[in-house]
Amino acid sequence: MTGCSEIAERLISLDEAVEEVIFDGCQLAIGGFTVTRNPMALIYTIIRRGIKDLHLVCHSNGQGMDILVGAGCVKRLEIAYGGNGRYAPTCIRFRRAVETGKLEFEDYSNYQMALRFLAGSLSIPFIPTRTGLGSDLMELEGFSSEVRREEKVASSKYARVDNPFSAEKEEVPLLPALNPDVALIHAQYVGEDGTVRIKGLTFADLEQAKAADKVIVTFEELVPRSFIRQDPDQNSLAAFFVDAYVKVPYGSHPTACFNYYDYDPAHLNLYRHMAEDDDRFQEYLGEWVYGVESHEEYLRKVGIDMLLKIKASPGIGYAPGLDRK
Amino acid sequence: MTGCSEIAERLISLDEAVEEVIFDGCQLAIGGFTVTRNPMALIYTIIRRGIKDLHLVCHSNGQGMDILVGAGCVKRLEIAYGGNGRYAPTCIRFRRAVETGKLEFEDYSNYQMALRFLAGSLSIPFIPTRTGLGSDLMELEGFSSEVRREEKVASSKYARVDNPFSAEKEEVPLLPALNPDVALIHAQYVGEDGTVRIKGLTFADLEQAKAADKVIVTFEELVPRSFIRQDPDQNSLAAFFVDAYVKVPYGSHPTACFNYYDYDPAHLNLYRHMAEDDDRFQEYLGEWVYGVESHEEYLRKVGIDMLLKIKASPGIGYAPGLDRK
Amino acid sequence: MLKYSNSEMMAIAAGRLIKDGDIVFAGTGVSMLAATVAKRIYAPRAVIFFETGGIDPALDEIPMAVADLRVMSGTALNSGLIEAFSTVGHRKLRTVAFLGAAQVDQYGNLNTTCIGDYHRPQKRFSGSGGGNDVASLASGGITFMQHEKRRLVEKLDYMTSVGWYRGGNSRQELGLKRGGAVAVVTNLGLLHFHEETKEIYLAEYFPGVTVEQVQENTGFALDVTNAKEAAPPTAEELAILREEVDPQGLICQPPEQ
Amino acid sequence: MLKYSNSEMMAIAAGRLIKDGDIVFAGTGVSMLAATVAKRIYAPRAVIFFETGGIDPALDEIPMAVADLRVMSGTALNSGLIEAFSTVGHRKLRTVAFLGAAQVDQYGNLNTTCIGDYHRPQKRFSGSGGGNDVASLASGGITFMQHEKRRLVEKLDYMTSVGWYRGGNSRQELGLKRGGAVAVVTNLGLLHFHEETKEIYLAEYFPGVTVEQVQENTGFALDVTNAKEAAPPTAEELAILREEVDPQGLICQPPEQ
Repeated sequence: MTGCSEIAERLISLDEAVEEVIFDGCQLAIGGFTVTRNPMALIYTIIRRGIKDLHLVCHSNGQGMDILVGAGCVKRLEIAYGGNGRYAPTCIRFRRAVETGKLEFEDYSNYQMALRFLAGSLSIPFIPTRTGLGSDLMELEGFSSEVRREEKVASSKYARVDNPFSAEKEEVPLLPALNPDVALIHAQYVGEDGTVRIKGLTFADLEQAKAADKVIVTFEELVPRSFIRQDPDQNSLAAFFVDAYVKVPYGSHPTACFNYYDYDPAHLNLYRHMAEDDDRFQEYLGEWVYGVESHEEYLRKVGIDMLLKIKASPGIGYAPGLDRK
Repeated sequence: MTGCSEIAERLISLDEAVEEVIFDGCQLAIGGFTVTRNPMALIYTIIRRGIKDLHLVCHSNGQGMDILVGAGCVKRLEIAYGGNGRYAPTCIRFRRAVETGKLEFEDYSNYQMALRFLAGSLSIPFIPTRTGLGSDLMELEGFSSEVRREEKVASSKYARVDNPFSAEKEEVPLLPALNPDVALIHAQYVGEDGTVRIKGLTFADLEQAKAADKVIVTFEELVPRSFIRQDPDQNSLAAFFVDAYVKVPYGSHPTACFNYYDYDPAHLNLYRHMAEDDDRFQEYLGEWVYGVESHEEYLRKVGIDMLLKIKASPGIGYAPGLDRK
Repeated sequence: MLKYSNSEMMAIAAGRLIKDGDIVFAGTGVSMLAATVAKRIYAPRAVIFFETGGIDPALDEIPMAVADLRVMSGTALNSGLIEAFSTVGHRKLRTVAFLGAAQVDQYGNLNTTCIGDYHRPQKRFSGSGGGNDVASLASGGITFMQHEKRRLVEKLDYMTSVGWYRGGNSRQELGLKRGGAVAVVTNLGLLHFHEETKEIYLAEYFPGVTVEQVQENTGFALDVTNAKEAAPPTAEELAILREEVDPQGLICQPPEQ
Repeated sequence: MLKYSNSEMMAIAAGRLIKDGDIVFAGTGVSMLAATVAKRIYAPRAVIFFETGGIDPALDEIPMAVADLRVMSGTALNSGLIEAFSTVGHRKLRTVAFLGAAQVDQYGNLNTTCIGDYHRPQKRFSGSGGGNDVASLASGGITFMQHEKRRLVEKLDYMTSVGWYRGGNSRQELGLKRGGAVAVVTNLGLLHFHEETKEIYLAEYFPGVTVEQVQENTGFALDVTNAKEAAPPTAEELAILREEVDPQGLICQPPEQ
């Protein structure tokens, strides 16, 4: 209104955002999908600040989920897919944590997790599904009955109800809604009025944000009101859903951000190599998370050469010809 | 691919589209909302071709619903709101038909009808709601038990189920999904590849289209592949959901189409005046529907003066300063 | 003394009920004016939005319907009905809904469906639209209507939208977790609801209106014990309403000179 | 004779199964190549899309994950997960899903979750992802895997995604209204399912592979009575695969000279 940002008081730092919004034991949803638009800068801050006992609720989360699990921040995990595509068909620290019994975990499918966030965003307690029938997703529960009694954990993995609108008997599975304490989203644009615009695929980010009690949005660029309001059909999330904003260029590195930068293949390969061994993984955390004081220092470590290599080409949205082996 | 439209064989005329897709007694959903983006050209064609016994499923439909009801094409109606805003707080032919017992009708709320289309689009048989509780929407059924046994009519208006995920007893209303035989949508843009782009508010159009067995899309402008694919985040509906396309500039007159034209206040006022009397209404139909051989002839009757008056201003999307009394 | 019309008084009286930061779910007509006046005077951080999905439109011109192109122009965001209604019910937002009605009862329940038998009514209205939804889901509802005996009634012909249901805790017991009727704004005054019983009472009568006049035009015995005269519109309120909010005079005609 | 690698043969054998107009739900790796080869040779009107919501991307470069920016570039439409999965299950569309798996059984059911006990597995994999969903909802599923005794097994350690369940009509009886396993493409050949019993059988073995070799590498008795040798890749197929689909050789390395 005055030329200043209308969201000045909600525009805070990474540390402030984590301090104010995230707490030990909270249920957390993170946006993005495998190697794209993970809110990495926030995730590094969570690790650095020693947040623990997180209850992570994911559909297909890769890099962000894996490093949180590896750093020991996660007690409980609901997930459909833990992988980084060709860079780690199964996320390595996630695999290790499950195999060594260090994690309470529950498996759903991707659509089911997305529907659970949708139900949460609509403030309805459950939603029917047509998937899962006959599979071990519906036969086996990962959580114990003790865990099932805890706050924010659904009382059962699924329920079944007879379709009351069908003449023949037809059993329909129901999924419990998810309403996380916090959702973390990384976006390309935030307007001075607080409106959020995500470009490219949105995955389940919008459902996660609307399902959550609190939302932190990190973003690449703060844009004028005139820019964000020129075509409001493109906008993703109204300002009243967002509790804290943090400007973090390259905030999802080493994962990708459409129109801004590609994933960093060298870093994803480095991560896989380091994650394969417990000691090496601690080294990785020491070097890239604990040993780094700010996001700016992190970017200096990544280096301008790599940032130029992964720079997205306008009109294409990714970095063509990037060496991705 | 060759420069020609990839959807050439699905690009047909209004008459062909109605002939091929719509049948007597079919369940029909129409896009738009009150005075905006009603698929009027298709609706006039339906009336002209004498389609009857329609089962219309609407959320808040105004002009398109009212003229279909007035012309006697509708046997059965499920609806949340029958009005044209300030131009007819209650749609007049709709009111008359209900008051004289000429219509089988059932009332829902707007959100409920939108959720029913959403459930249909997700191929789930029902969806919970948090609205309607305690009201006569849930106490009174408009449809008789005979109607309830007919095809495409839900076996009951609502159902109730105990929330299986709640420790305390909590009854949750369920809404039956809608899967209309046909949905009619008017859009601003169709690409040569068949991709549909709606600008401005989309109401429940996308849910209606995805819930339906068949979809007819009328549109203002056929645009090159390069245009529609430049920013695919903005697109609304993939070509594989659409069965027939008809190019109809001003295809939603006298209702509005964002970025193209405003509603026609003079025509809406004329309609209200004519609709108030049975004989006058037949005169209106005679002059504006039956007596008109093509959409081009209809536009000539509207006249270039009015089309220029209602022309939307770029960047604003409507016609500023239009006399709307 | 300033001259003003009835509908101007109504818009301003309702506007004064909006708190800064409220998310205001507006209809068309006077309720739109109330929301816009409120945002420009008392509640600059209020966000106006419409059941059709347009959030915070520029509103350089008054919309004539909730689907008017003017509700999707200059907005922060355009979406669909599902997104709009799920926003009204979002637990983290304080949402206030403006409603119109043909009838209201002493618990703030509304009828926008019909007069007479539902199946074969004497008079049919538009139906619920989003009325039932926002009355069910919003943090509070404010209703506009003409003050007439046949409109403020003991028993509704059809209960389209639930206010305080049967009073007391009955709304919560239905499963409606929050919200309820905040006020009814008529052409004669402002009605509120008792905190415990949820029964309606006259809070303010507009300047020039008498308490007796209000009673005569109400279809049930109305508690008027705490009624006081409302403050008339200020020069600022009227200027903003006439010059900025509805310069074309589409909704409120200023009084004849 | 043309030289080609195992993964090239797999991509081409799978591509040949796609019909023109199919909506192909692709994963990454060889399945992406199969879909792209199919679209460029046999099925020009096939539409490739991804569970992440990218419809008909340009695919000038091979995506390394289903969320790779390359699946959202040059598309007809970008949406979200809900839209993508509801499309897979849409009754008016013929959708074919490509799947990967650690284990498959003789009814085409898949395991992508774990080896050993679910709660404390010897080896944990990525989990269902969208696998269970597309196996449940698509018109048909085609699975890729290495042909090994420990992978083609009598009993899955965990049934992540349902193919023909227990054979016969058992899939339909579960409430899965359409779909089922169409084929399993391995590095040794192509397996189909008997129309009535839904049991797996060897339809084609790749050139250079013997039926005995297939049997030895299968963890259950395999019906090979109708097996015949597959047609090797043509020069056109190989050229398109190598020059247009994966010119960087990210997925298929051509055979060493």
